[in-house]
Amino acid sequence: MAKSWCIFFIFWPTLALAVCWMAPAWGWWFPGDAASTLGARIDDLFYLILIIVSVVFVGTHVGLAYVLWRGSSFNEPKALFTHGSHNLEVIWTIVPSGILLFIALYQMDVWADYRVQSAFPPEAVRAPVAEVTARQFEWRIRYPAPGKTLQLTPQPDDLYTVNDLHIPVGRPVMIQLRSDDVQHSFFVPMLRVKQDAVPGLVIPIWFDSVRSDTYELLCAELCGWGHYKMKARVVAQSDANFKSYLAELHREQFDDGVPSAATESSEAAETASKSE
Amino acid sequence: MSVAHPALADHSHEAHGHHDPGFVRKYIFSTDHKVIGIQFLATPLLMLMVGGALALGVRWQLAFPWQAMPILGSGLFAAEGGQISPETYTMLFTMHASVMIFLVIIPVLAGAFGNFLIPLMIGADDMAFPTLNMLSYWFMWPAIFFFGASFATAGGPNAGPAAGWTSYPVLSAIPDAAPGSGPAQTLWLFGLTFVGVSSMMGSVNYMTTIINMRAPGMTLFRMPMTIWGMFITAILQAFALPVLTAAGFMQLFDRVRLFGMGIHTCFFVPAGLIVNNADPTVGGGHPLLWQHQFWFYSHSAVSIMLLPVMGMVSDMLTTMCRKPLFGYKPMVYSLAAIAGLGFIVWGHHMFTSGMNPALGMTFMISTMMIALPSAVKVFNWIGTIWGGKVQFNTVMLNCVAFISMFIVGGLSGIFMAAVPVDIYFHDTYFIVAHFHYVLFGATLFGVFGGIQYWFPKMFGRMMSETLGKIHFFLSFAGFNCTFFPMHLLGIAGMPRRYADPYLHPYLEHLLPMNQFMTISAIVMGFAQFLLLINFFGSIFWGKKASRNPWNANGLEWVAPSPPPHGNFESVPVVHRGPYEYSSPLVDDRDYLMQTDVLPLKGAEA
Amino acid sequence: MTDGHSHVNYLLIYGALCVLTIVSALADIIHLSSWVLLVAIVFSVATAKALAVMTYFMHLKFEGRWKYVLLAPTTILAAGLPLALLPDIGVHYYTVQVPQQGILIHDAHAHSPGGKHAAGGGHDADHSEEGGSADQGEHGHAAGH
Amino acid sequence: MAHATQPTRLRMGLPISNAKLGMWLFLGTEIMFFTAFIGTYIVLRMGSPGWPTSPDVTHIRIWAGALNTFVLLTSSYFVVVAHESMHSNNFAKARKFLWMTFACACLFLGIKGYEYYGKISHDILPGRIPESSQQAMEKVVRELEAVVSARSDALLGDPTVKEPLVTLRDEAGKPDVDETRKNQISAVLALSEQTAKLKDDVITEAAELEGVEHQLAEMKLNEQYGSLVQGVREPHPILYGNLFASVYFLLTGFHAIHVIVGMILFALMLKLGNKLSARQCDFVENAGLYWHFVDLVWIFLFPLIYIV
Ligand code: HEA
Ligand code: HEA
Ligand code: CUA
Ligand SMILES: [Cu+2]
Repeated sequence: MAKSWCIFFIFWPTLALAVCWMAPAWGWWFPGDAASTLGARIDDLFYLILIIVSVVFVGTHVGLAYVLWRGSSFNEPKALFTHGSHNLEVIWTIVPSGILLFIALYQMDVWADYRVQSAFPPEAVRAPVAEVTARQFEWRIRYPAPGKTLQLTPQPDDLYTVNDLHIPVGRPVMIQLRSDDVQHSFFVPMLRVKQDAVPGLVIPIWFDSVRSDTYELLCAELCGWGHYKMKARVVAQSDANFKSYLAELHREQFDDGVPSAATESSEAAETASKSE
Repeated sequence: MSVAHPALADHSHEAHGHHDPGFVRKYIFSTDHKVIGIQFLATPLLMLMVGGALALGVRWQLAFPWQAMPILGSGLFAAEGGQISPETYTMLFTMHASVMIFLVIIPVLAGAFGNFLIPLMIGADDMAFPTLNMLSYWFMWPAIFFFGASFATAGGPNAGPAAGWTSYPVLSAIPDAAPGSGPAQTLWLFGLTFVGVSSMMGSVNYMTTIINMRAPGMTLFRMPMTIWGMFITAILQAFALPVLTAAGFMQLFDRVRLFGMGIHTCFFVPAGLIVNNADPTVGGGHPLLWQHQFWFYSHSAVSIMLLPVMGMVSDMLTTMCRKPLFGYKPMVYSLAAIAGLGFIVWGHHMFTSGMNPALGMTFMISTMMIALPSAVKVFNWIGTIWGGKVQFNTVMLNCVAFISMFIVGGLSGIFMAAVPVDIYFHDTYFIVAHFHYVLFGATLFGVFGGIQYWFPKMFGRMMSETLGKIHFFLSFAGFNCTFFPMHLLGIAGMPRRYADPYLHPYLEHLLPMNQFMTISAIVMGFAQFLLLINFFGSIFWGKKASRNPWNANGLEWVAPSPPPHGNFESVPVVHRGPYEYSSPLVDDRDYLMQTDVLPLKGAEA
Repeated sequence: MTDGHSHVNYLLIYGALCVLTIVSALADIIHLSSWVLLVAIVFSVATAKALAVMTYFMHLKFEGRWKYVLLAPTTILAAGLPLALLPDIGVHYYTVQVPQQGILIHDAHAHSPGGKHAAGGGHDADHSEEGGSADQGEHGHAAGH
Repeated sequence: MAHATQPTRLRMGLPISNAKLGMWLFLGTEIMFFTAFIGTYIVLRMGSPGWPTSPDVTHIRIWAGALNTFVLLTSSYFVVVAHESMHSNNFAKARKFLWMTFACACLFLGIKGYEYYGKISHDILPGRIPESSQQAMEKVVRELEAVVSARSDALLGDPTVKEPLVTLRDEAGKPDVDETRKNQISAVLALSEQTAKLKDDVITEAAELEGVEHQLAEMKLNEQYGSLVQGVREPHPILYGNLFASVYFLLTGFHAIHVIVGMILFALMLKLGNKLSARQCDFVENAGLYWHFVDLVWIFLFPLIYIV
């Protein structure tokens, strides 16, 4: 009976490893390869930790199974009388601390590149693409007028959309994240981007998309009953397409059928395309 | 044993004046730590059922979204035609977590085992402040009442507290923000305050007792690990909890519009928000302030939810392996280190919250470091089993499950401790997997083992091994089938707290997996009935237990089972540490109790 | 054990405490030129008073070494918690919206146009005067819709 | 009487009684409790772009704080003396000093109450302070409207009437209304008219703070309805005032609660009257420790709130 319990305890870790091994094939894994450069680095880090952790997991469980197995067939009247070993204690304090320090230091620059404002790519900082304002339960997006740069306060010629964020592909972009009501979180799984939108703060985040694609944007911080349906899309498109998208937006927004305004806006669009 | 009773009763009368306490004083408003401990055990066990039922509601929605719940649905969610509305869903997991954490795990560890074991294990006749102890139990009930009442507030079935157990403002601080942020949230905060007061009274009591009431010879480094766990937990609780209580008050004052005069504070609410089309908020507070204060307590709380079990498991393991604890002092120091580091890692819950990145870096390093003492513990447990004469009874099985599950849960913590990886994993099911592994997998299995182990001391009867093993098997298998796949869901990017993840195309294919998990959860849930049957059944029909059924060393096994009022026939004198199993100093048996005087004058059973 | 301290002159301690209180009140009344100096003075005085109360009135002077074991962790935590909150709430890493004045406050280093940054509590009374006259009309959201 | 304070020889542990140890540990938790509050104050204040500090605006009076500090220090001294008298078995003296401590606590609360009154009468209450001129003006309008509706309800004697002003106007138009009532009604009507005009100005953001102030002053002088609006407060925006008021009431309020708890402890002793005996020695000592802690908190609150 005792032996079968040992087998029981080794069965589960084995099963777990097997499931993890098969999971990517069955689709229970990342939603596609990371579509951003930072995302790729995050994934690399994940796999690195996965390896370390798997080794530890297997090691400890093999150890556990071994001592259990031995203990189950222990026939002497008395168990081993020992109060521990100083050397072992030192070893298994130092070795994990080495591993952990390695992980800790190794990841620092990914974090720094991602979050520390002074490390942001300058070209992204110079011209933030949009301001994304979260509210229950939608994402409001404000672009600067073509040819202008985004201001922290709204300008009369700003462009607005809802639940539809377009970004140029292939280069770092920065958005200003804010919230109008409660806390939300800007989460694009495919890009491995996540940042909470905190009421009262304007938080810049940067990311890029290595391919033209449409991604899902979700809310990852509980914001009320509609939290689960606060979805939007992020469209990464070529610079040209992005420009024409903005121009189109501009036309839609300012073309109220009165000729003068229309000309004005098309002029603006023209100047925008010229100033490339 | 029945012979011993009258004599002991006399003894205790001397100390407490001549009057019979009567039924109410003896069993209900009792000041006896053992009765309080048992009350503290029974209540959370029932609350486990409540919390579990709420969890099954959550699971139902995840597996069969928007489908009417069979049998129960028509009664509970009649308004929505038996289906769970999104408001209800948020309320379900909020209350699930609140009940599980505040009414199950924390009370069962400190309240039940702490109360029952501390005086027994250190050789005291009772707690330092018995009346305070009683109050600490009875302050649980207002908490239960308020948590319960928050389900039934004005606004119908949808208006339960729904800001998550973390209760982040602004959502929780502005009544307009969600249906559940109305009166229900206020009641929830009342409940939290009472839990806080209860724990605070308990922790002061435990610390005083452990410092000042130890039997002669019981030096600090002769204390069993359980006592160390309880002691350090009490310290954590005493110094971390007040911060949460304070923050809770602040949130309360932010919420209530005093006397309808619009008097309300604004600690967590910045100015100018327009929530749900109401007027812009006044204020100038900062939402992150709450998060810091909440996690300052709540991360310490994860140590509170772990350290006592770590101690208990150490004690049970040594008994079941007939071996001294491997590395007693490192075990003590690592407990202390987990607690000490536990105070300075709270920021790892806020990596993506808009915290200053430099702080994020600091918290990442301290979080990584907390794995070190955990590693020491894990390796020492394995070392303890190594070379032991292992007895595969229910207690041991639960202990091994504890170690194994703690490793899994702890290792998944390493992923999240790595800040960049947490950017992706934060608020996905990976987190849910992590904390169920540590909370249920580790803590609850430890508790199951502890119940089985100390039951004979509590009631003088043994619990059934067969039932215990079946319960263990079903719980363990069900648990892993339910929660292991959550790691994969998390990797697949499924956010937590989603009433309907399948709205998002990239998550659609996860439905079958969720259904499998739900079925496993139901199996595991119903397995808990076995625990109840075993527990309550054994009180009446269990095999009679001797004083020391496990041939263990601790002081609690010196007292009769169950111990009378006043615990010990005479003040025990301690001669050695609690882990002298298989000592070569005695030849006819493999244990050497803390009170034994060498050479033994012949074996007593 | 309680006999040891019966010859403490409590009246003297009490007198010292009163004098210290007067010192800190005076420090405020004479309008020191530097706010930092004022803070330094009043908090040194407060600490001195606290220590006096603890050592003599609360008899800590006559207690065993447990007093350090008990008080050290609380003191460290009590000092550490505000310090840890400081980088997030005391100074701002990110831009803050302050709609009262229709301004945005930039992170700790930069000043946004029109915004006024007064990290460090701003002792000068003119803040409140400013409150009386500032904000002509620019009310509500910086981020209007 | 070296009784309970002496731990039994049969125990390990510290040479102090359980009660005293427990009290010290409890004080440890209390330190953390107030740390949370005081820490909140410090960081929120540092993070705030401005903090109202001028006494004219905040109605914080340093003399009140200083006086209260003296009162608490004095009470602390009394407690020490009371405890000492308990030890030398001079229970009458102890009782006298306990009474004096209690009186000091009452005095403290009295001064505190006076301060609160000053705040409340200027409506310096969290959540009610206008933080911009616009909000201040809106608040004046709100208060005026409240006066109108309260007055008209009073005149009608029936708060359920849908449109009280219309009803009143109709009534005033009737011939058989007696003169005083007619005057009262027309006062309300005039006031409501004036209020509506002001409101128009304010919500279109055309009004200026000074203008509104001026108008309000004029309204107060108006012989028809001036008496009605005497209670309406001048528009006084306090920039970032709500957070200030929140913190102020939080800190002083929780401190006051602690004072009250301390008073209850002393009251328990005083209730014993001349039955006070050596058995209460420990209790007095612990109550004293608690009281000193309350004093300690105030020692820090005083500079934090009243000075810096
Ligand atoms: C008992 C409860 C408990 C315990 C013990 C832990 C232990 C740990 N937790 Fe967990 N945690 C929770 C309960 C717990 N946690 C809860 C409830 C939440 C979510 C709250 C919410 O949001 O609702 C959470 C969330 C949480 C987060 C936030 C995730 C997020 O929301 O984004 C993080 C991030 O760092 C984290 C990390 C860790 C780490 C590093 C440990 C470490 O202490 C683990 C250490 C243990 C080991 C590592 C295993 C044993 C060691 C070895 C075998 C040695 C060798 C190992 C190596 C060399 C790697 N936890
Ligand atoms: C100790 C803590 C603890 C425990 C034991 C559990 C136990 C369980 N939890 Fe827990 N859970 C949390 C703490 C805990 N949880 C926390 C802190 C959260 C985060 C909440 C938040 O986001 O705010 C959470 C969130 C959470 C979620 C995520 C919800 C979401 O984010 O959308 C899910 C989903 O599957 C879940 C499931 C379960 C299940 C199936 C169990 C099972 O193990 C329960 C098994 C037990 C039983 C089922 C009891 C037995 C009952 C009966 C036998 C009665 C049967 C009665 C009927 C069927 C009517 N939990
Ligand atoms: Cu927005 Cu969740
Ligand atoms: Cu944590």
